[in-house]
Amino acid sequence: MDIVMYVLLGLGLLFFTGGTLGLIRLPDVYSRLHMAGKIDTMGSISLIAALFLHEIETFDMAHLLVGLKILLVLFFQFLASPTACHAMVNACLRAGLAPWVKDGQRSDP
Amino acid sequence: MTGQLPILTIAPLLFGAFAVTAGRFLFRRANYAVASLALAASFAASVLLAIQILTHGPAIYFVGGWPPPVGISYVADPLSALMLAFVSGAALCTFLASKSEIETSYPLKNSAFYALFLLAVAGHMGIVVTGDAFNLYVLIEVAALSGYAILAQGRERAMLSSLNYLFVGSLGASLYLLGVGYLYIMTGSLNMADLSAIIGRLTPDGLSGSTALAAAWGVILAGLFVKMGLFPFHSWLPAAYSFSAAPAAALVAPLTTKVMAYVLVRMILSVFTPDAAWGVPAINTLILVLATAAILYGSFCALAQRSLRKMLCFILLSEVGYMVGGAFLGNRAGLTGTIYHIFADLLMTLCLFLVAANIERGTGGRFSDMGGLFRRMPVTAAALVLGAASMIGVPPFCGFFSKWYLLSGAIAAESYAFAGALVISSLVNAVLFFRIFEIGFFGAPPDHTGQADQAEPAGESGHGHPGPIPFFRDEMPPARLAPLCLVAASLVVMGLLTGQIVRLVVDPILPPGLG
Amino acid sequence: MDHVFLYSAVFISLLMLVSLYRTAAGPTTLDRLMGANAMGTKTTVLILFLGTAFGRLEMFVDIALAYAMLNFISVLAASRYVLKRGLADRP
Amino acid sequence: MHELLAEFGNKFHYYGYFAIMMIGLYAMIAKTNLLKKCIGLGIFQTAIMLFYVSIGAKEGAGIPILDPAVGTADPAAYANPLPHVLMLTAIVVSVATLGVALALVQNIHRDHGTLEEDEILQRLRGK
Amino acid sequence: MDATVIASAVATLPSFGSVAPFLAVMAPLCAIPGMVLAGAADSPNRREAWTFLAAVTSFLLVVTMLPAVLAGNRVEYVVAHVLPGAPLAFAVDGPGLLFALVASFLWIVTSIYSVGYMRGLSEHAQTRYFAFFAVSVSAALGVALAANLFTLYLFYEILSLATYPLVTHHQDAEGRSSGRRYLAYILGGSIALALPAMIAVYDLSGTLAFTPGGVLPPGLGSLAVGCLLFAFVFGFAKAAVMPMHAWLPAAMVAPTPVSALLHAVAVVKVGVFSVYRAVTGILGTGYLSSLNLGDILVWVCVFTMIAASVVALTQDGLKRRLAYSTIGQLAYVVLGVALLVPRGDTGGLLHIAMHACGKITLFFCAGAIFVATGEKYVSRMGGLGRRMPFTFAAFAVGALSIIGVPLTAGFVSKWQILLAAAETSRYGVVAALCVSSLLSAAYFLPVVIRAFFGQAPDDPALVGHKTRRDKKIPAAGMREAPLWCVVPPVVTALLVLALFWWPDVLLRLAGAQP
Amino acid sequence: MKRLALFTVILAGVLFAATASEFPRLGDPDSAPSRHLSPAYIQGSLPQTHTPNFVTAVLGDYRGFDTMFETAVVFLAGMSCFFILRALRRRGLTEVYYYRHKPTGVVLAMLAPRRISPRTSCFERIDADWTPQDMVVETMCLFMVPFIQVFALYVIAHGHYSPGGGFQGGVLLAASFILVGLSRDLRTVESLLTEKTAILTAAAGVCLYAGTGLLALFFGGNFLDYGAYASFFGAAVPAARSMGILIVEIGVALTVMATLVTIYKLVSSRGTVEEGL
Amino acid sequence: MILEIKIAMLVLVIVCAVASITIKDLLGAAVVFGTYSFMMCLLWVSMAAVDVAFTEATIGAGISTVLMIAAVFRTTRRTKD
Repeated sequence: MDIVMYVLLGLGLLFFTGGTLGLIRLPDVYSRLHMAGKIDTMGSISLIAALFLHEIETFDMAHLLVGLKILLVLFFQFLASPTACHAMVNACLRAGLAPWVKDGQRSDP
Repeated sequence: MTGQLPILTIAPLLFGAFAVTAGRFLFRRANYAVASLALAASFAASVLLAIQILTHGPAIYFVGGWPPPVGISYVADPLSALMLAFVSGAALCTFLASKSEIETSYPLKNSAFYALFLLAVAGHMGIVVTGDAFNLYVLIEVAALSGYAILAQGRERAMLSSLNYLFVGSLGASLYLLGVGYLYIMTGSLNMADLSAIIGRLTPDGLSGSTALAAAWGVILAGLFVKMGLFPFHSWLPAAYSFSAAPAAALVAPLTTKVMAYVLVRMILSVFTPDAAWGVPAINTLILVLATAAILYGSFCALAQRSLRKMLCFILLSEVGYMVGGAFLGNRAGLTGTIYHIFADLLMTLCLFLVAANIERGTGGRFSDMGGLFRRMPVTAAALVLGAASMIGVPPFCGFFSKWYLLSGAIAAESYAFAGALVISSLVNAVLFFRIFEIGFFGAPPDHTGQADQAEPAGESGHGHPGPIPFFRDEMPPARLAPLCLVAASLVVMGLLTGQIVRLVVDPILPPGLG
Repeated sequence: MDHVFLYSAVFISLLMLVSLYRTAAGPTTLDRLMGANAMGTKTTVLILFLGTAFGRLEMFVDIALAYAMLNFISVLAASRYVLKRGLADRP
Repeated sequence: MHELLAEFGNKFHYYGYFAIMMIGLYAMIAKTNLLKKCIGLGIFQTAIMLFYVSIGAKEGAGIPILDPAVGTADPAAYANPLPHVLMLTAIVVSVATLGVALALVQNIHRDHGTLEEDEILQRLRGK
Repeated sequence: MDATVIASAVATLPSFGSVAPFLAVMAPLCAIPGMVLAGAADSPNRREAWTFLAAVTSFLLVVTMLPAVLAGNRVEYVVAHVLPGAPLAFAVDGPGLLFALVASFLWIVTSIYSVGYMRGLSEHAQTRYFAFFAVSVSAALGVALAANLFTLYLFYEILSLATYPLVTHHQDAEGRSSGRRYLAYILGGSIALALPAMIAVYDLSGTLAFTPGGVLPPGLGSLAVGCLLFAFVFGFAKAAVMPMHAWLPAAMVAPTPVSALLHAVAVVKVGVFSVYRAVTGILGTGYLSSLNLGDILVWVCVFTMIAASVVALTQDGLKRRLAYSTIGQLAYVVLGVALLVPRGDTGGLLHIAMHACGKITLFFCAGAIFVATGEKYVSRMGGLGRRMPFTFAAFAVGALSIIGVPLTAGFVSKWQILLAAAETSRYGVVAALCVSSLLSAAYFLPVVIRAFFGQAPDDPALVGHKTRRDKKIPAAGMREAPLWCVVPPVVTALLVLALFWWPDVLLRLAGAQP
Repeated sequence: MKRLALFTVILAGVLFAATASEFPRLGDPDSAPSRHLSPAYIQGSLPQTHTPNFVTAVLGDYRGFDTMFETAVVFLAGMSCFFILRALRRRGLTEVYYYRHKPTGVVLAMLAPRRISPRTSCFERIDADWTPQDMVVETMCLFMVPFIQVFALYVIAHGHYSPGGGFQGGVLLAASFILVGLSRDLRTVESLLTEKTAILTAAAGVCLYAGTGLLALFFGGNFLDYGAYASFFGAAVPAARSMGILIVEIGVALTVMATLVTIYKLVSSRGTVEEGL
Repeated sequence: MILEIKIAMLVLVIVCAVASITIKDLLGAAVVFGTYSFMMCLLWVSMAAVDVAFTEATIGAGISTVLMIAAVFRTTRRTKD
């Protein structure tokens, strides 16, 4: 159990780091959104899952309830974060932001 | 039920406000009646409370049944009881006097205005009577927030002025909050009486012993000065009060600065003791300089104005200087003068702002429109004369006595600059008002030419007087004049009752050893 | 055990500092929005982790839950803005 | 020097709050855009709230909710709840103020077509 | 309020006798609603009935206090305890009663005259005129009967404000500028000088009650007391001591009864009376003489006296000439007070009464002339005396009194002042008084002489001169003003003569040693 | 100007910083605030009010008066926004309403007085700057709304035992409505919570609070003294206080929800409550 | 350990504050102001003020930012400073 938790924790932190780096380094909105939307969501979900595992280690009613709530957090995070990303991409596209293309070439859509 | 009077002064206003709000959808026609009923009930309770306090001594009301340091308390001493009566009375008068004005100024939004008005009054009354430093902040915000809203309707610039007022007012309130935070961090208490005791223990020999407490005092002062518009922080005041619609200005202008000055006095008396509050000579001197500057600045700016309400706003600035300066003269007479002036100035500004509202309605607020005022609106003009005489400081009007105490305090404190500023401001007030009287007495109304031919033959007198404008031509209906006359008469009554007020109200709350 | 979460929390807050760069400097509004969203996501996690540090996780879960539910409202609002008004500075 | 550093370490948060407060104040004084002023006001108020809440902090104390596991209420074990209450109120007040300010800002924009204070004043003077 | 307080309050309730001063002051005020209502109902007779009623009541109330005061008592009444040590209170002593008698009696006469004058000229806003006239008289009575400086100041200020609509009665440009000057001097002086001085006194001594010998604590420097003296003398600008005199000629634009009231009864006398009260009751003669402050004041007065008389010589307008004469004569009163001896006080106070009777006669005459002929200038009054013999006879009596010729009342008071000056060995002052009398003879007698013995101006342009009333000066025959305008000056002229023979009561009131 | 402002601000900052020297360090357990008043609250909360959450106890009971005025401030803000912003009269502009024919997607523009009945099913009213709602976003948001509301109710009711209470619950409720507004349009919100209902609810919320306080007078207590209700509830005084706190929290929640929704509606539509963000 | 988080948060808060008043785009400023309130919430959590943090979380995330954006939507996002 602990090992799973540590793995999840490490994975989450890794995802977060990657997401943040991607957020900083990637060249345009779409690619950054890619990182922020997917990797960050993944990272947070892993971390919350790790916390869930930690919480239900001592298995009783109270902790189970809290664990349930943590799962709810995870669930809503899982719903909300991609939705937000989707909304952003949608807005971007409709606003007419052209995707970045290497070397400045523009491929016709 | 008499034990519950302190809360009954405010409860009608709260419930009235909610009832009026709901009444927008349920009983629209009765709304005005409901609102005035609430104000009247509150006024009645305040008067009863004042009588009770003056006969039986101060009372402390535990809100929620919790004793003071733990819970919030209401302190009804002679000063706050009388102030309550004044505030609610002033609000009632304004409200009764400006019924038609409200209905035309805020079409379709009457009930919202009533609700805001009632809550503003409730806020001001709460400020007066509360005994808890933080509760005071909340009430300041209640009072101010409704003020921002009702001052926003008016001429083109009203919105911007009101927004500026909002910024400055929130800044002032936040500074006050910060000062209370300083006090809290040093003492751990929020109740005023408790604070006073702890501060006395922490710094037995004056505030200069503790940087943090002195800073607390400084920050609270800064916040209050911003809220009341003392000289360097004044820029919001004339704009906010002169562009708004008349009823809002008539409510907010007399109350806010006075209530803030009251808070200042309260702070000096009940939170810091006078000895401690005056214990930092540098602060005293600085504030006296500011007050003097405020008086002079307000007076001379008022000279430059061309409309009545704007002029009154600048006079208000100099009156703020009176009150602040008097509180920091560091002697009994000065503080007495400040306290008395709070009451007197409340009545005077109320009277004059009501007059201004009437004149704006009847002839137009600019000086050039006021020709023949004494014939066109004799009652209003008479009230103007009374208010002006009081502002100038003619006995037996109440303005004279506050000036008396302030001057004697200034002379006793050997603060001759302040005394000089007081005298100069009186003279400037005389000039200001007699300028209006001259226009009203000698000038012809702008539309006089149309009236000339149908008037009685002018040859009767042969002198150059402006000719026969019909008496009462532009006078307001009696419903608007009655409260005004009441207020104007109260200027004299209060002047004659000065001895009683000082003996029954001011003396008991000043510490006995105060020199 | 709890220390692990605390160290992770510190690490995450450092990451937030980094992603603040995108929020503060991002060339377009959407970049800022993205940064804000990323920080909001991390905030949810941080609240939970801090809860473990206080040893009263059950009290912090509610906050995190509220956060998870509401975090995207502002993103949604801003993207609605962009949808209706476009990215450029068009009145 | 060391003492100074220690002093700074003990009080760093106060300096931080004052810095935030001054940032807000600067925005309120120097910015001409009305919405920026609103933001500045919000920042200013938040700094004061931070100041208050930090008063309530207590080393080794938990959140101000009674732990049923402990049962008895030991004042040293819980943070001071009073500043939290006060700041709850203050937050509400600041939101209320923000709402009113935004309403005013909108009306000003409707009347004048701009949010820059200096431009509005210029327009008003021009009339 | 516990029972004992109420009981003691009941015990100290004033008897009627002591309420009299309060009632005397209130009587004119009480009549105002009646006047206004009658005026609104367009019934001038009823309005003037109210005026007479108030005047007579007021006078009778003042007279009722006479026996008590002559017996050496003070009639006291406290209206309100406004300030500690300075209640709103009345206390009647000899000088106060003297002034009150003069004011209330002359109000009756002036009322009669006003009716004639205002109706004769069909002035506008007569209701306003009578109402403010009543307020002014009430205020003057208040000043006379005040028990302390605060009460005095109160009525002084009320008087300042109440006379403004009277001065500017015509509501024209001239009135506007005169009113402005009037208020600037009077209000400015009282607020900027008298009020601070009063507060300083209050601060020093804790009381403002008029006390023989003054209330100031001992040990003040001459600079401090000098400043106070200066502030009072110039602050009470109604006393018109130069250089605070300029309002007086300006205020001549008012209708003549107002000028009469202003110059003879209420305003200027209130000024000098206030100075008297301040010097004797507040600062204290002993204090002043020990610091030699009287001298300065004496010389200021002497200068005012001479200078005003000289200026009066150059004035052609009759009312303006009278105004400068007033300035000079007021200086007599202040001079008498400034001599700082009891006889000086007596002389000064007597001069208030005597000059009032004389000067009011002169003003009544000036008004009568104006009503009858529309003439205002001395140079065009030649021969008028033959057409208006009663008027000019009265004028002559008044003029003689002002000059101080024996057999007229003015002599009595001037004599006292002269004696006082001689008593204090100020022979320069004696000489100045004589010079001043000569000067007043020089500016008054030509008027009388020209009126009786001069030729009517034969310049056709002058004869046909169109006055503002569009009346031509009638060529010949006796054309007096209406009876209402002629009786009052004759009455006051007779009074002037009578007071020479029977000045006892006034002398006693003014504190003369028998 | 900016230089001056910067200078002033820095000066003020330095002055403020100089005043911090006497303050206790962060988290000092011996500081005055920690010793003076807070023990009373911490120790008294459970026995006196049956509320483990000290903050709720202080907020609802010990300093309930503050909270009442805080609620009043919220209400006031709503009324102020209404008063300032609400456009009750058409300002002479010809208003155009757009209707979309659902089956074909054709958009009709109609001048103000004329309108298509909202009951017609094949037309829907759309905003002037209409952009079709994104299906994903709309579905997800509407899916979350009931959860948020249930959670909000939980927060209100559970405020005695965990963080939360009327204010937070009210805000959550308001946020759920705003979410509806963002994912659909403002008219949907208006139909769910009309202006009239909102204002009445806000007033009712504060009335509930203040009325609870005032009613205590008739039970012989002071204003806001819920202990006076002990006989009414048939419970001990602390339990009555706990009940009282719950009641006022509900009042707060009602007011906050209604007011914030109103403000949002007004601000996002510039007072017309027709077309929002 | 929490101290470090506090310091980090304080720095974040200050940076956010500076950013939100310097960004020359009101929409961006509103968004950054929202971030500011997230950070504030964290700071409060780290100071054990859970109720305040809860309020700030709901207000900052749910209401005030949306209100700000709505206001910008109804006015303009252009600004000179």
